[in-house]
Amino acid sequence: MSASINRTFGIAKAVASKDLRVEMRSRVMTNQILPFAAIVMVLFAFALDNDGVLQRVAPGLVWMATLFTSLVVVQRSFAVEAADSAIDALRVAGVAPQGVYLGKVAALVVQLVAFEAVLAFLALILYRVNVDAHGAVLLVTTCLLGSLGIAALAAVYGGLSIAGRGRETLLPLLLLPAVAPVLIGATRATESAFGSDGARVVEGWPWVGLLAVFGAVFLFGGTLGFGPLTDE
Amino acid sequence: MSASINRTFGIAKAVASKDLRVEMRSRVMTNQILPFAAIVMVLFAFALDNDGVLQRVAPGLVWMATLFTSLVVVQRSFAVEAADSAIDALRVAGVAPQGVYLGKVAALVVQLVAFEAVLAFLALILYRVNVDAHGAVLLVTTCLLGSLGIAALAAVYGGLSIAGRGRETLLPLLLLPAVAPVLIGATRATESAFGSDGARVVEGWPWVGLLAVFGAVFLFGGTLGFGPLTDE
Amino acid sequence: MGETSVVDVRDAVVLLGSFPALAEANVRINAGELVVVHGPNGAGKTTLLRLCAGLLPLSRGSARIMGFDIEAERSLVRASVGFLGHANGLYLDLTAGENLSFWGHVVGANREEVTAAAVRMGLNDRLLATPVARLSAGQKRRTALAVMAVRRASLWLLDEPHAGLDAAGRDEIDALLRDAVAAGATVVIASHELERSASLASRRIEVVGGRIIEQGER
Amino acid sequence: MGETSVVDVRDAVVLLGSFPALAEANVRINAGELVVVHGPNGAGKTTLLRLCAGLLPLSRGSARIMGFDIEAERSLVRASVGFLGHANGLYLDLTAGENLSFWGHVVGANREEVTAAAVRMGLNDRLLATPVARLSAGQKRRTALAVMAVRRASLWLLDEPHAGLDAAGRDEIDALLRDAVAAGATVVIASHELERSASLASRRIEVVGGRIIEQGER
Amino acid sequence: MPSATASVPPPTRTAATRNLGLLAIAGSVVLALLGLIFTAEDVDQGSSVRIMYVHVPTAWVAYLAFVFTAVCSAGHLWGKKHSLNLDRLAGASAEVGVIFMGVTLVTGSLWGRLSWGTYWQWDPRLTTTAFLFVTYIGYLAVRGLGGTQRQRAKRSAIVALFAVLEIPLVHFSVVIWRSLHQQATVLRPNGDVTMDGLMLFSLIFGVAVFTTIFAWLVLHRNRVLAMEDAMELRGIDTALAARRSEEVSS
Ligand code: HEM
Ligand SMILES: Nc1ncnc2c1ncn2[C@@H]1O[C@H](COP(=O)(O)OP(=O)(O)OP(=O)(O)O)[C@@H](O)[C@H]1O
Ligand SMILES: Nc1ncnc2c1ncn2[C@@H]1O[C@H](COP(=O)(O)OP(=O)(O)OP(=O)(O)O)[C@@H](O)[C@H]1O
Ligand SMILES: [Mg+2]
Ligand SMILES: [Mg+2]
Repeated sequence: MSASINRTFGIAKAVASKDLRVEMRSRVMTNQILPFAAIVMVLFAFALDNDGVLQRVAPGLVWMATLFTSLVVVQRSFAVEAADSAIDALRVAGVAPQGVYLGKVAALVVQLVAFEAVLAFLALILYRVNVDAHGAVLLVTTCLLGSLGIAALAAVYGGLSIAGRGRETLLPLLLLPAVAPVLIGATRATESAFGSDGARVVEGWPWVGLLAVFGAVFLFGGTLGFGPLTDE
Repeated sequence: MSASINRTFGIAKAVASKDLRVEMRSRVMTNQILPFAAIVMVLFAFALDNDGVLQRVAPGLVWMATLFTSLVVVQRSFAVEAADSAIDALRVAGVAPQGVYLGKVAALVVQLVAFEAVLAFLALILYRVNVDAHGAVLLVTTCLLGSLGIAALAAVYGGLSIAGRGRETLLPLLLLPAVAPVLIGATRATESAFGSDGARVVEGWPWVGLLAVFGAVFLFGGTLGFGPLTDE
Repeated sequence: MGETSVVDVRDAVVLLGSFPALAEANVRINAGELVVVHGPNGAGKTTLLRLCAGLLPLSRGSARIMGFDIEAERSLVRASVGFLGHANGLYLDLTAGENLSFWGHVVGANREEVTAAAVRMGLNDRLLATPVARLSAGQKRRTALAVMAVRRASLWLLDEPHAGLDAAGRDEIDALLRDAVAAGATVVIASHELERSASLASRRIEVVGGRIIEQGER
Repeated sequence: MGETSVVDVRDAVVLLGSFPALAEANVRINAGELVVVHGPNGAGKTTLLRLCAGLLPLSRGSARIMGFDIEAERSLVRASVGFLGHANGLYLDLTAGENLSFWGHVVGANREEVTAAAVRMGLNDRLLATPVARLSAGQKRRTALAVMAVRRASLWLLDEPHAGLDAAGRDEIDALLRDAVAAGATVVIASHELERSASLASRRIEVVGGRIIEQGER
Repeated sequence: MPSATASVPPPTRTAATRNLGLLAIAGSVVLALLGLIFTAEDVDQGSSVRIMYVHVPTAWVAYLAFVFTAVCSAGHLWGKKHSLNLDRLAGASAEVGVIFMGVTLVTGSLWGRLSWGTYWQWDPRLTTTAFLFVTYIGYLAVRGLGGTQRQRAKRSAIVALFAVLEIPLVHFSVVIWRSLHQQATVLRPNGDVTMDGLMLFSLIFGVAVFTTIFAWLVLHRNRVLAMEDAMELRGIDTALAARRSEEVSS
């Protein structure tokens, strides 16, 4: 049992590092998604300056952008598997699907957290948000758990979407409603961290608890469900 | 001369209808982009209700979403060419690049306008925007010209960005700053049509003029520049 | 006979969309055979191989691979076969070397085995350090075959393994497949190269219109 | 001789990244020839064909195709050649029939010609109505070759045209190419199939390491 | 046709370039004296107005650089010889322009901190300036795409012609959109100038000095680019030799 668990984690590690390496080569995140998100934030700043709205919208914007990014990244991450039918090779290799799933989630979380870090930083500068030390701790926890929740769900649906041609189109339809609670929780926690609308930092922690629950549930469900969902 | 122009338009027609047919098959727009945009609008409605902000943000939101969509659609439209190296066949066929360019632009405009129609309709319902008959005329003109400006530029840089692997990353970098004026113009015109912030409809028409100028300049430049940019 | 059947497909119907790409096909292959599947384009060769790899659902009939039922014990089937389709199954952004060592990690092969497979398929250091997307068609196929060699499956299913390879490469593949059989594996290839496969294979299976019309003698 | 040279490549160097895929290659092909290019994997066959199609920039040396300079008159070169690479150049979401009629529109061929090309390559109505993504490997290649037939180019450049085709399909291609030559076209194919191409081609060019080491007699 | 040797322009160690450099240095010193000591404080803005002598000239010279890039690009595209030297000049000029535009952004932010109390406002002039800056970073990225030198030249020339269209937008942004930023005070459509004599002189002197610096930098940068291109061509020989030895050894 423990040997097989070790093996699963070994595969997860191989998959995650492969995914991250592909991303580093293609630089879609750094050269494509990030600049886009940055410009969206700039344009928002341009459109909504001079009236406190900006600080209020910032947390929602950051998480909406993260959600969108997770969609793009997970789609790419499975498109890479599908491009030259590498996924067939993986399926046939007798590789534990749990390993593949956990690897995909890990790579996704790393990318999303990096993305959020940049976005939060931009929000701090562009929208003149102030975060104190406690807020920063809350912010980091929120980013980690929120990304985990989104990634855990996105990877399941991503796997589903490559199981057949044309299914990628299902991804957002399926993903968006399911991920909405995570989005709301993360936004509220971030609002507290940013102090938007006079929210206080302590008010954020219950939301973080909710995020942790969602993250755990999605990750557990995903680990169980990924194999059956994708093995056709 | 006129024969060659006819031929160019013939090719443009073939390319545009091919692109639209591919889109109808893959349904990326209807099943993937539209739902996402719709959910963003709904979430905004939740986040910013109760304080006139919504009507003010609506036009900007519609155009931001359009810009984003144009990026995705144009990237897909050239990815389809690249997938099985169809682009090589097109290059070698001695096909007038102007024809390919105009075809791509036409297909893009059709998709963007359809997208905007849905979004504008959503804005009317969700954000309780009122548009009178004059406003509607302004809105339609704005959508057509704004989409033309965005599409004309997106197709040029889209062509550049497929010329080699990894170049996709250039598209947003080049496109976004260049298209920002179109975005601003279209947003202002839409604000007038929506009557956001007490803007009157007549105030919108100068912006439409600006959009027309941009559209014409980009289309002209694109028709000239697309061939040399992509012919390597 | 029943016990030694590595592939035992009976009256198999496989629907792709609504098209029966296999229409009541019957195939039996014993351990240690090197079998070639022939047939016109669209006959169902690829479909047969993918079915045996556990990559397609069976609409009717039955199929047992290595003794495992293909529907009920799909993951056991998959764990024991190696499959190379028309596509190479490589990550195009990674170098050939990175692809190989990824598979080495996944299947638990050590570094020497990976290097040996690369050398065997004629991949030198320059090629190993080149992203797969930039390799020539034959170099990609060589990389994919090196991955197969790393896999050490007990049932090898290869769809036109010779495609794109130069004369030397074809001989190398043949040697690789013969070695695999010598080491106890069973090999099934689909191919359009009648002469080459006649000299390589121990038996020929002919597919036409989704059915097996000839199985040779076992 | 100079006037009738359809392909005249001199000391051509083509860099892919920083790798000289062609390293001072010299090739001359006359009108009406049917030439086959041989060579090991990675030798530069594909690169040579792509260069002649005007798809790659020349770093050094010169190349004239149909009398046009490949750098200065690229669009004239491209308009007169037809190119089929390792990939098929098809739109995967469209059906085979839609692909063919798209190309018919683009090159200005009429409906009969398109139908004739499809029939010639053995594409029946069911296949013509199937999205290319769902066709078998050989059926895709047949569609691509039908597109080539619609193109009626004066210089045909084909990279392993036989790849994936069944025996009947190979014969059909050979007949197609012979007919093209009979109609006045020049045909250059890259191939690893020594025997088949020996019987088909009028001359053989051998590429090794980015240089032409043998050109046969003209 | 593409020749094996790039034409390397004459060395920069000529009397002319050296004098140009000296002129740039001397001019800078005089400008510093003018800006920091001789000109008066502004009625409203106090000493912070002195930033203007850097802020405005760098902005204008950046425009100049981008227009020069466009002119060279047009020359490359429509010239008979498709001169690569013009392409390198375009590249050099864009690089220097990006640096100057960066200086405008930084000095503007500092000035903004002093006069508006904040480094950045989402104001049309500021935003369009930032976009112009990004656009030319994009242009430089296009130059770095790889391929042959001719491909680079053609691609980037076309992008340069698109990019230059943004300059009028930046300039007229204060008119088109209501802006916080200073309205045109010198280059006004109606030709009036409303500025104290010495201030105006210093400003124009600043423009002259920064133009000299620009010319000097472009000359040097152009030469470096030409040498890089020549190195690249020489690299082909090395690559050819490497491929030959590989084929022999295997
Ligand atoms: C980051 C902030 C800023 C940026 C990016 C910026 C950018 C520019 C640019 C691009 C120009 C050239 C405009 C043209 O002639 O087309 C310019 C001119 C000028 N700027 Fe700024 N600026 C900034 C902040 C400021 C501030 C804070 C002030 C003073 C309060 C200021 C005062 C001026 C003046 C006086 C001119 C000359 C205007 C004319 O005669 O046309 N700028 N600035
Ligand atoms: N969704 C679908 N709808 C209709 N027909 C389909 C569909 N999917 C596959 N097919 C058909 O099923 C058959 C699949 O054949 P398969 O790929 O097994 O052929 P093959 O023997 O490998 O041929 P080749 O030699 O060309 O590789 C083809 O005739 C193909 O056209
Ligand atoms: N960017 C690159 N960096 C390094 N090497 C490259 C790059 N792009 C291509 N190559 C090499 O250039 C050569 C291209 O060869 P080409 O595709 O012309 O071969 P080929 O003769 O068609 O081979 P095959 O028979 O396998 O199709 C290969 O050796 C490939 O590895
Ligand atoms: Mg097949
Ligand atoms: Mg090749």
